[in-house]
Amino acid sequence: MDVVDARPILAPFVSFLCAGLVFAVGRSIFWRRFFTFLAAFIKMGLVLSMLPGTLRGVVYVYDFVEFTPGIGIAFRADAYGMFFALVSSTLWLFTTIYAIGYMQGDRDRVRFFGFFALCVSTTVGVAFAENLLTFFLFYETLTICTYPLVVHAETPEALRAGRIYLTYTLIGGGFALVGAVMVNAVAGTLTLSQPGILSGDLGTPTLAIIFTCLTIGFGVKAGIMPLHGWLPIAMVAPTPVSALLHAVAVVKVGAFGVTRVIYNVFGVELLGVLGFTVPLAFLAAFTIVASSTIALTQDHLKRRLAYSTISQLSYIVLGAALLTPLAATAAIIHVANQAFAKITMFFVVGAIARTTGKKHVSEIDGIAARMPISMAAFTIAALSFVGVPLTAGFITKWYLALGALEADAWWFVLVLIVSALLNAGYFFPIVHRAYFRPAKEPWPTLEEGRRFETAKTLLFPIVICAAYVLLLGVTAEVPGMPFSIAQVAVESFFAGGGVVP
Amino acid sequence: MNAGWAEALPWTIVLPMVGAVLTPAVAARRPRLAGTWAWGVLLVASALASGLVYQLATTGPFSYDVGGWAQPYGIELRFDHFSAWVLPLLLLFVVIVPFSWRYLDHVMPDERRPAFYALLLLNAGGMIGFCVTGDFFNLFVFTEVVSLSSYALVAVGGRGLAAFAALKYLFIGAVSSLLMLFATAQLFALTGSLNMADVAGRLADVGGGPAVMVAFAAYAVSFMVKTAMFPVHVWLPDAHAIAPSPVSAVLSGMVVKIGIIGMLRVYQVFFAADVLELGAFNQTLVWFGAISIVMGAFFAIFQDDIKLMLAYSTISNIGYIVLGLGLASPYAVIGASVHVFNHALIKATLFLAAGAIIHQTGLRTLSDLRGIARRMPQTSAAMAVGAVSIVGLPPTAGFVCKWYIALGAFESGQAPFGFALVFGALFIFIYYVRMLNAFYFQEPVHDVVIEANEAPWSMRAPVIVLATLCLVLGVLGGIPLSFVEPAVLELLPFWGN
Amino acid sequence: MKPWSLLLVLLVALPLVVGVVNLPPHDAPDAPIHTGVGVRYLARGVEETGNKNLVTAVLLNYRGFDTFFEVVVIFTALAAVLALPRGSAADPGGAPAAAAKAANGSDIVPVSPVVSYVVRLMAPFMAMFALAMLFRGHVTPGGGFQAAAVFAAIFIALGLVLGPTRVAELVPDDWRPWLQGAAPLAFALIAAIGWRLTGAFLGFPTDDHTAQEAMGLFLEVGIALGGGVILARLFVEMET
Amino acid sequence: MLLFGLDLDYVLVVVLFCVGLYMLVSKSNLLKKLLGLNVMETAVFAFIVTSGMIEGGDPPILVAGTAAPYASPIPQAMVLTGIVVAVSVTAVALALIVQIHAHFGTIEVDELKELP
Amino acid sequence: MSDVFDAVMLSLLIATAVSVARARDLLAAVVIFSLYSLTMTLVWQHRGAPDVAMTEAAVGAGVTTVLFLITIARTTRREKP
Repeated sequence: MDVVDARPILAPFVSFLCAGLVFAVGRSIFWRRFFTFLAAFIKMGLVLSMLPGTLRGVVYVYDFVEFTPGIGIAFRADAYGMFFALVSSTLWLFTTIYAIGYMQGDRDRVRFFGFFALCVSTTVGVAFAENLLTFFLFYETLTICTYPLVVHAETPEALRAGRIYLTYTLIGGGFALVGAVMVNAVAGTLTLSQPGILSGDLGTPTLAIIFTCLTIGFGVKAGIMPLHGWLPIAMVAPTPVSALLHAVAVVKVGAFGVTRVIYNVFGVELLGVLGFTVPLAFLAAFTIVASSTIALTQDHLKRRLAYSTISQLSYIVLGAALLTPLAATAAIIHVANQAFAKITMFFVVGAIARTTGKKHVSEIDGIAARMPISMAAFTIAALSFVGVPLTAGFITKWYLALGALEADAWWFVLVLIVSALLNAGYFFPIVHRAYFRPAKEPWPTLEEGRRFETAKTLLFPIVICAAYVLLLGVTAEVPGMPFSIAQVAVESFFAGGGVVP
Repeated sequence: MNAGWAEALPWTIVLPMVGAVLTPAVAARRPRLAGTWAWGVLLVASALASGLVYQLATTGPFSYDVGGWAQPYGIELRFDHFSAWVLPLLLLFVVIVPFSWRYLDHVMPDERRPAFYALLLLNAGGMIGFCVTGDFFNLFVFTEVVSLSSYALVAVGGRGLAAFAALKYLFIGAVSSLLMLFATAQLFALTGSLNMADVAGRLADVGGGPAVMVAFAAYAVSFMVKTAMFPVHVWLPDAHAIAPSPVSAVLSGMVVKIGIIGMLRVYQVFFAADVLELGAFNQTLVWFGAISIVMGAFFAIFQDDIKLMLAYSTISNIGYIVLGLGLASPYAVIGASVHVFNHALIKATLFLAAGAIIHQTGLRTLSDLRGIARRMPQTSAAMAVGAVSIVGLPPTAGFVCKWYIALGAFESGQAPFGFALVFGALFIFIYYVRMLNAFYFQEPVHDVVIEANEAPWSMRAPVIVLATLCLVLGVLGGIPLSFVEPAVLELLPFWGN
Repeated sequence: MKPWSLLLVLLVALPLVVGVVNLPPHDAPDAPIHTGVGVRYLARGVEETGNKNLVTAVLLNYRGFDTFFEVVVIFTALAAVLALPRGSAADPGGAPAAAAKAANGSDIVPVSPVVSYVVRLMAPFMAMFALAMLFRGHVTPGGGFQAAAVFAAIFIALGLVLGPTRVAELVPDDWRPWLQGAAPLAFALIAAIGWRLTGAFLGFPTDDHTAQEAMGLFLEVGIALGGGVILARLFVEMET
Repeated sequence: MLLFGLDLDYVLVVVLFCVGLYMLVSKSNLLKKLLGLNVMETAVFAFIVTSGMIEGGDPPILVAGTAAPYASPIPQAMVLTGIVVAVSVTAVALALIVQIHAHFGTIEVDELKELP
Repeated sequence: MSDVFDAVMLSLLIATAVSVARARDLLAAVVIFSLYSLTMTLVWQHRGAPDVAMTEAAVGAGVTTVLFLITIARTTRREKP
């Protein structure tokens, strides 16, 4: 049942305020850090305070402003929104710690941290959007706020990456706008609170146009194959940006959008009848396999991770496209699993680049001797991606396989197996080189008085995220943990029909 | 006999006029006093205007008979929801005038300031009168006041080139005013009255002959020229680019809207009389609107001079509004009418910010102004906010209207125009990305840019206020929308849906 | 003959002809013009406004608002000319152009004595005619503008003969900005008085004829003076 | 007066309007263009006053010498205002032309177009 | 009789307008234009509009022509072909 509460708008507003303060008073390093941390903790507190309610099925709603009857900006913290907000606010905390360590002595840090806070505020805004208008509003603002971060280095190729990024995302934004407006025109309402607001008798051609526009619109950011071009190029951004944005915030917003379209705009029954999701599922499967194969060939560490992100995202799209409760659970839970695992990897790659200056797979032979803890975390994350039990990745693959069988699309299970092998194909060589290859030339030894391999601020988030990967893997059935929120979300999506596990 | 604030209606028009006439007298001794005098007059006028809007909000549209003569015999001033545009118009003037105090230092010698501020006040008064009058011939007279002051304001800045651009503007503007006068005379010959409401009544029993059609066509063409729509937009880019920045902000933001408000007035009359079948005309409006969007954006991309590019983007945004009007569906017209205000606000931000940069560095082209953001952070930030909002990206004011016009397009079944609307505008963002890159992410080339310091406070404050308004209205866009809605719904039954 | 411009002219001309031809015949007594709003002006115009010349009645009383802003348009023209940068490219400061300076230093363009004598002789009679037109305006054709034009004609004629600077001295400097705005200020004043008397902006009291007469006359004088000074000033500004 | 069924006065007014428009559009000399504009303006005023005429009507001045039917006073008031507006526009245009000549040394549009 | 007067006056008007267009010398063009205004004054007078006639004569023919003459004095007198 809906409870009117200000917290869904306070969460995005907190980091918006923090961005304002950072821009205003950013010159002094202390105040900048103080405000960023304060905002991170308050946001975490707000989201966690709403968690018990969500688990009990309470939905916090807040209508902010009404343009004309039926069209306005409103916030709604339903289970799925809460799940995504929880993931992104926890990761924002860790990434801030990491960014402070990583950006030491870099230039324009005021601009960096200001826009960084803005991006997260829009991500949480997307999570809590009650209707498509608010969703689109935060979706496009995210594009604008990430542009300065992508071109942060101000080098010619950074500008080129920024331009490509904007072209892709703005054209995508255009399609999303057209789709959203058509939904508003055709369905009369924009709300995302119902398990589906479009009706079958609107005629398949219109529905087809709406579905394609929305999927292209959100698919650009979800990195579905033909639209993924910007992601590898955007890796030129500093690592904290790649970590949080291109592994968590920006791409997940796209995947979140696709799932919202499937579950809340069209609804499971209508799509089952129309069958639009079948081609989408095939496209997702193709993306998984194709991007994994490309990842094999990438020597640059961050680009390899980028292609792995593209393939992992399509897991979520595939799960949603299968239209069965189990697959839906897998899709939602994978949002968290992939986030924590991928962010650990990016942190590790960033730490390696920061301490030893090595950026390529071929250059990191025997690094485990020099940076044991980081490489251990990297291995855990790699295991999670391959889907080894006890790690988060395993749960997704397990439920995804069950979902595929439930949707009697057995060949998807084959795709999962192939992709697991491919994941192993491009992650294990890294682990192998790190541990079992002798170092080509001796690694720069620890400066005296330094007990850990890299700066504490870099190491601490790596360890925490790796722990999370394991925690998520183990605590699937424990109530109160992310998995249970996913189940509450799936209940709301499949309120109409289908069995819930 | 008139409700509370209605008494102030004629005085709101007359006040800027009398202020303008007195400016040379007041500032005879100290020319720089003219700026403060003009600002004072505009402040008082906007106070009156807010009283009028308050009256409109409480008791609905009201009218005022000048000279005490009953409705069709004297001149009637009618204040309805569309004329509520007077208040934001005056508030924009109140923000622009302080900007011009310091800006005029490099534009004209001091002794010509009183004449400049007189022209600015006359322009404001003329536009207020235009939005408020309920009499066709009075409409013509106010158009002349506005146009004549605009021709002069364009030529005030530069030397021969500005005069040539102003003269081109004058010739096309005069021809369009003549067409308006011809249409007024035609309607007078057909109905024997000049009062809009009365003409609507009498036109109904005159029936829809070719003469009525020609009268409407003459009005339509005249307003299309005034609002620089696609086929007749040639005069706008040079005129708005050469004019001093505060003048360009006034011209692009408000004077160009005269055509739109005129078209709405003419719609009201011809549809109350219900004598014309308007499907074909709406369709041409939609086509011209769409072409204006794409064409304006397309030309804007190739300009290197900031102000010339902003002038072309005005054509593109006018295309928005005309497309909205042509679609004739409730949401589209609401979006178009509110975009009249939003575009004025955004364009004022952009022109004033560009003006501040030109004032500080003397450079106008993008390639020269590389790396300006380091030295002029606040002005460049305002420029960035303006750039994002002119394309209509979400957090800003431009987005809400774009959503409504697109909604109207899809609701009235003209989907291709919805697509044209959304993607046509993205063209222009290519230029803005180039601009933002040049400002923020490239090293300065000229040393004048390297040591440029932030604009003086009297120029920076208006720019910052306008930029914050652009952002705030993106979220609180509801206020103007819900304000205009009753007027549009009252107008729409005549559009046959 | 330029084909393109001919085409454009025809494109504009044809609809106008179609529109104009379908109007009721131009001097038909039953045309809507003569049966519309005009009937009341013809029937009750004289006793309501006290003006026998109905055109002046309509101009000043019924549709006084139009004339108010028409006078403002004239002032705009003057403000425009004053605001424009003057002077040639050579001395952009707007200093009086050297060309006007005649050889003998004073700015009189050499004019034959016959012309200057005739002009100086005619000046008072022209002034007399202007005043007549002004004060008889509410009875016979004439009124503010015509008087203004004749006053301006006197200024311009004398200016040509005696040189513009000498004529400029006729209007004392610190009076000039006020005189320039005489017409709109007169209208504003009358509007205020009308508002006080009849409660309506620019309202003439229909019963009290003397007040009507006085206010009408005040407006006429305002327009004549204001218009005259503006037109003369236009001449002086364009000349230098 | 009717000529092949058309109202001659009105048609001649439109012809006058077209002569003015042609002058404005085709002539390259700015002064000639302005003269064309003035001709167009007087043409529209002619149209307004002609529409206010009445058969054998006297001027609307109710003194001894005149008798009904009277020409309608409103068009005449409109034209009076129109003439004054036309003069103001012409004055501004002439000031601009002087400015252009002072700066470019020519007032021919063809030559002005070639200048930078 | 008055119709004939009308027709003659209007055709004279059009003739003067055309000759203004064709005149090469700008001074001649302006003079013909003032003639055009004076003819227009006669037309107004005939159509029962004395007020307009006087204004046209004074303002139309008088002031406009003088302003044009001043401009010609400040610019060029010949129209280049």
